[in-house]
Amino acid sequence: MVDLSQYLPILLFLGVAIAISSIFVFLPMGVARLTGAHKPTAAKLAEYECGFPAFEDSRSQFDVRFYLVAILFIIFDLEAAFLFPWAVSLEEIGIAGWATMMVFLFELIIGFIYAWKVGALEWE
Amino acid sequence: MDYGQSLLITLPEIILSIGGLVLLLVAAWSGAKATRAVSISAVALLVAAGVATLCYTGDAFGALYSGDQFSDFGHVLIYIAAAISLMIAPRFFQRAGLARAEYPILILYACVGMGMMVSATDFLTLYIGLELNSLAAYVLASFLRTDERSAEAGLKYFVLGALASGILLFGMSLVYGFTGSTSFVAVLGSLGGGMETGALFGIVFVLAGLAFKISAVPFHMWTPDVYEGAPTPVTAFFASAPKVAATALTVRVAVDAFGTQTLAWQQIIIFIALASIILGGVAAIGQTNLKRLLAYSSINNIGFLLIGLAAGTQEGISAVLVYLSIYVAMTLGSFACIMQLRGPDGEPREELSDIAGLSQTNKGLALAMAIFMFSLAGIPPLFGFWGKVVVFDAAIGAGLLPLAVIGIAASVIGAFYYIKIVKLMYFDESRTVLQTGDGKALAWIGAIMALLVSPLGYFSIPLLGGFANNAASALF
Amino acid sequence: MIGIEHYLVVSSILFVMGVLGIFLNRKNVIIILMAIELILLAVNINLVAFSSALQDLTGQIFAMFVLTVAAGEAAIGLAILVIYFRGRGTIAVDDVNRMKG
Amino acid sequence: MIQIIVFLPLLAAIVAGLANRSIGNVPAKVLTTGALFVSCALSWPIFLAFMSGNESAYVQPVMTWVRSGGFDFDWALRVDTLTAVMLVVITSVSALVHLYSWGYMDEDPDQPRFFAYLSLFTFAMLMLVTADNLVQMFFGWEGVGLASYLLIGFWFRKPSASAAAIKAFVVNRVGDLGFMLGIFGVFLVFGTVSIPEILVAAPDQAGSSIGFLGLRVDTMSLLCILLFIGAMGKSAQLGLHTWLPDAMEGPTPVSALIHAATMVTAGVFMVCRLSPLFETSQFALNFVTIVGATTAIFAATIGLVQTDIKRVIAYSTCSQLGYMFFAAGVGAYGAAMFHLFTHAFFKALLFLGAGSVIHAMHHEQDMRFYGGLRKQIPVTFWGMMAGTLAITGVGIVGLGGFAGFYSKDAIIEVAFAADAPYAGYAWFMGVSAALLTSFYSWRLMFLTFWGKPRWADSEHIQHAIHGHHNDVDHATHAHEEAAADNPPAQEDAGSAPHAHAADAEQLPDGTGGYHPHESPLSMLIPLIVLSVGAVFAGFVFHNFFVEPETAGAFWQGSLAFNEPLMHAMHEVPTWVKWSSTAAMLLGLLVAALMYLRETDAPRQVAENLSPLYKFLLNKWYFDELYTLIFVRPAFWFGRIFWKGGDKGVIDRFGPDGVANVVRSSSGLAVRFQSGYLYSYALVMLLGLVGLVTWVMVR
Repeated sequence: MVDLSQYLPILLFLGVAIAISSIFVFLPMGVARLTGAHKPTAAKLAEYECGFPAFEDSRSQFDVRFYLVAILFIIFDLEAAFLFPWAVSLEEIGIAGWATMMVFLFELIIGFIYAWKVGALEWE
Repeated sequence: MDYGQSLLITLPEIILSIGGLVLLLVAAWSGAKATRAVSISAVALLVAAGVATLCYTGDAFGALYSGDQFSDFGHVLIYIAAAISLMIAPRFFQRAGLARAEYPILILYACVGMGMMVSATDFLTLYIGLELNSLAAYVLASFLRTDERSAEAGLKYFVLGALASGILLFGMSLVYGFTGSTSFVAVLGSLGGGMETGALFGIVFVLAGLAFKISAVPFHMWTPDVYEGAPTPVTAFFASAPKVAATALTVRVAVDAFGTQTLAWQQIIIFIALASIILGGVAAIGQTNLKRLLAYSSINNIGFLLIGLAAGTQEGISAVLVYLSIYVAMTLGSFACIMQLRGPDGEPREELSDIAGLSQTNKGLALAMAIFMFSLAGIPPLFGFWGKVVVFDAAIGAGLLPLAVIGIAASVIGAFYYIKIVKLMYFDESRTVLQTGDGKALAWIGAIMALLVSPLGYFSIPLLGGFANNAASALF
Repeated sequence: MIGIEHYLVVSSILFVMGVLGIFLNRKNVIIILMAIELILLAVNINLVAFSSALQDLTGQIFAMFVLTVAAGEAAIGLAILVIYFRGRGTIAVDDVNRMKG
Repeated sequence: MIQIIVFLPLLAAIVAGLANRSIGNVPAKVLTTGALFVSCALSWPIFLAFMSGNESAYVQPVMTWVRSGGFDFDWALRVDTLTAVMLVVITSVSALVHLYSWGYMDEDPDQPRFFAYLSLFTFAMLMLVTADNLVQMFFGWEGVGLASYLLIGFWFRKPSASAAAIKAFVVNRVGDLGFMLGIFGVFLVFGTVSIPEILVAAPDQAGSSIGFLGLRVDTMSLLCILLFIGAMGKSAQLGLHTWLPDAMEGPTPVSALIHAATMVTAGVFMVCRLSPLFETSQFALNFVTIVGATTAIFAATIGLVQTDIKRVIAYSTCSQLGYMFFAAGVGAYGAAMFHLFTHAFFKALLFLGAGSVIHAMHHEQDMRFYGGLRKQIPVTFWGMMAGTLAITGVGIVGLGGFAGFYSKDAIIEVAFAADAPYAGYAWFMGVSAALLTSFYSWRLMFLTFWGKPRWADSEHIQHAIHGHHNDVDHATHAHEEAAADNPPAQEDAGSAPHAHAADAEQLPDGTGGYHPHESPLSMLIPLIVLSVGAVFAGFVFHNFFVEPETAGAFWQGSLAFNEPLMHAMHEVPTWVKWSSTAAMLLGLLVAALMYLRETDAPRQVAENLSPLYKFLLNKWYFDELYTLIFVRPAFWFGRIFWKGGDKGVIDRFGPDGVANVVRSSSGLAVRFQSGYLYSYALVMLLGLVGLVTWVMVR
């Protein structure tokens, strides 16, 4: 198939690159370990946050209701993406295209009604 | 373009969609009270859609959708399987306290998707159908909201399913890019004049994505977990209707879109067929959960199905359809049997040890179960044997003798655990107090399916074989 | 001149990143959802690029559908995640292994 | 008509066998016995027609069997004189045995099965004798072997009966292998298995040779000897005789039908049927002569010391079969068939008589516990007497005598007259065996019917006395006990104290209060009918079978009838004619002396000639020899193959190996299914990458 030999220089280059980069990474670590002092304390290990001690876990949880709203938003928002090309090309697709979009919107409305009726839109 | 004609040809999907929307509103207003009525209406809609399928044939919306005999066969089989999944469900959800009207509606939407899958003659339709089915399926898997396992099943199914459809889509985009079209006919023509590497990549990616849907090795990993975690009626549904749709879709894509590059996919199909047969058989041996075991069993059976596809001939496709029909009956029957197992407090029991000594407590159930197991194992007097016969016959006819030989040898591994179940039921002492029988519907469905796969099933060969042949001839 | 192959490379990189995001990430299921979006994004780039190269609108229409489906998928994924979180109190990927074997 | 004769027993066997207990004992018995009597009634006219010369040989096709290139033959029933003779022998004896079994098996719980087996046997035997080709003959051959196996093991709960059945089957396999190879060889040489075609073609092949592994042997000798090995197995000739005495574990009617009158004579029949073939090989004939003559004397010597009444008769059968074979060997096939014919009657009679005695003595088979039964069971006594007179060949030269007088003496004379190489040996052995035959036959009579009752010590009699009234099922019970007691007593006879007393045959007198009862009418009628046969068969039929002037016409070429030889038989010196009579008288005298007058003599003889006595008692150590040469090495080999070959290699790499691989790979697959999303995704991706790689590098 492909003549792999022409890739040989690249392979060599890759090898050299890996070797050199490893040296840059591991050499300082080794030097530091051999020369520096290694005395960890609780204060040293604590994460740094704007000069204050951390108040809480950085990944705080959102209320699940945000997610519910987000879900509904994604759906009804993105369907609108269809409206742009439709609106632009309405001249060409004619009555059939118009009717199709109306059906589509009607379906969305039914979905919306369902969500409303089931209570998905209520915050409490 | 004749819209009226197109709309008539897509009538089954339209019926189900509109019916589904109406039922959704009904469900929104009357809540759980209407569950029963909604279920019955859903079954009625499926029947209507089935009739509508058979009424009109032809291509719709350009070459996006085809209502040929192949799709008719798929539609009817899917609707039957879905209807049965609806019928076996109510008692289960009632006991779980989650009898909701959304279950039949989701099944209907899944059916819309599956109908589009079997009729798709364009990658666009294919994708929409597949996703419509998948999205409904993700929700169905996690339908038992209070059950952690159900939620986990839904999550796993969703993540892996999304990954698979990503792979599929990527493949489709490559195929589109390198052939210049998403239509099966155009792709077939373009590939006939030679193939670029990109298109080959595309084919592999598409097949991998579809292999996930039919849970063939190595894209099967989700199957055991989802089957175990999903509510049992949903598992029964997963194991039947979507299998039919995905298999039919794979067949159509392989033949209609990639038919001029058979060599490109035949070996892949052979590999995943054998891998599925062997892994499905081997891994099932270590299982203790009945649903999980049936998941591996379905993987195993998919392997046999793919042997028919690997043959690539009309006989092979016909064999696939025959096998599918028998498989659907066997698998729905098995689940109908499993759903009848209940503990003293009415909670579902699905461990292997629970069926020990079943023949002493419920002779009929044990007999039906034994029939399904022997049939799944392909032991001769039962109808399951016929499916394997036609598949292997087609493979040999296509010159794939080694494949058939290995497949037959590997089927022995599978026979082991099927027979183990029978042994448990008939020769072991019962260890758990078991309540069996759960409503007439389950018993009736179990009995009817048992009758279908019993040796009596052989009487249906002329009919079933004829339909399958017609359907397969539509692809060639 | 930026040709079709450049788009392909970009989309391939995005695709691989998405796939890697699914199985290298062991912390949070939300990240998996993002990775899936990344994959679909890669596909969309592909489709649009091909559409442009082929002078054929199908690809762009396909991309619209993918976009829509991706939205639906994300919504359902989030919904399932919510259910899962309510049951288990965690969405760490490492904890999603009640069922195995 | 011939179809009815052959297939009626099969029909009866199928109905009785399949219906088994659901139709009850009596219908099964009526059906099978009726079928046999019909067959019998139809057989005699055929035989008589052949006697009168009104009938000539014909073949009745039944249906196509094999059409495969040159391998081409049908199911067909051949009827000629030879077949007709066998037909009447088989159907008559079988019918009588069926009838006899009504009484003998009366208390058995499994009667339909028994009668079905008997009828099945009869069918197979009829198939054998009516065969028109060797394959059909082989079918019958195996059929009788199967029926024999089933009937020997009829009381399968007795371990000894099962063992005997297996032994009979296995030993017969050896012979059958020879027969099969013979058939293969015949097909190879002649290109056909049709008997008439073979016999026509045989003379052309005389003297040709056939090569095998660089060895060149005479074709006809090889074929004949292979076929004769089959005959040896079925007819219990020296070397393959060991199964016959053990076969006495079966019910006595079975012994009478199969192991005396019919099946064991199949070998003789086969040699006679193929006599033109055998005539082409002097070597094979010599072999037949030597084996026959040696068996005659060998079996007779063992018969001298047996104490089990049935075994005495069994060895007697063996010996008489030897006579038939050496008669065939020297070329007197007619004489062989004649002896077969008469022997069937008197030997069946003796067996049925013995069965009647056993019945009377409550299943005691040991003659040492008999004595003085003459008055108790007179009909049986007179029947046995007729049989003994027939077998010992009582008669006066020139005037006439009992059946054996005609047939056996004809054989002895023809052996003298023949100029075959080993005829002299055969003659000498024949006369000697006649002496021994006379001795053991009369010994049997004297021990059983004369002297004082010695019943008291028999465990069977004890059992009968104590348990007679409350033990309803005592017959079957007794069978099982017989199994437990008798064979060990037999084998340990030299050493155990019980047997020492037996050596002397001097047990304390006493009836033990037991009253033997005469058998029921169903058992006596066959005895009477057979007695008539034993007395008159020789006198009536000898003209047809052996007389040089008439027999040739009778046989119609169905066997190689040697008319000059038969003439020569009449020309033998007078002393020769008297020699066998003298031998008979001498045997009678010695037996009378030892068992009627000097009842202590047998013990003294046994003590004085202890090594010889033990040698005979242990049947020339044949069983031991076989155990040493064949059985042990076979077991040893078997064990090697079982442990090393089967378990070590086949099981280990086959079923067990596969099972282990499957189990461990199942564990692996299950562990792979870790439950983690990312590993699932990884597997999918690896699969995808693998597939892509595969299609790229392909």
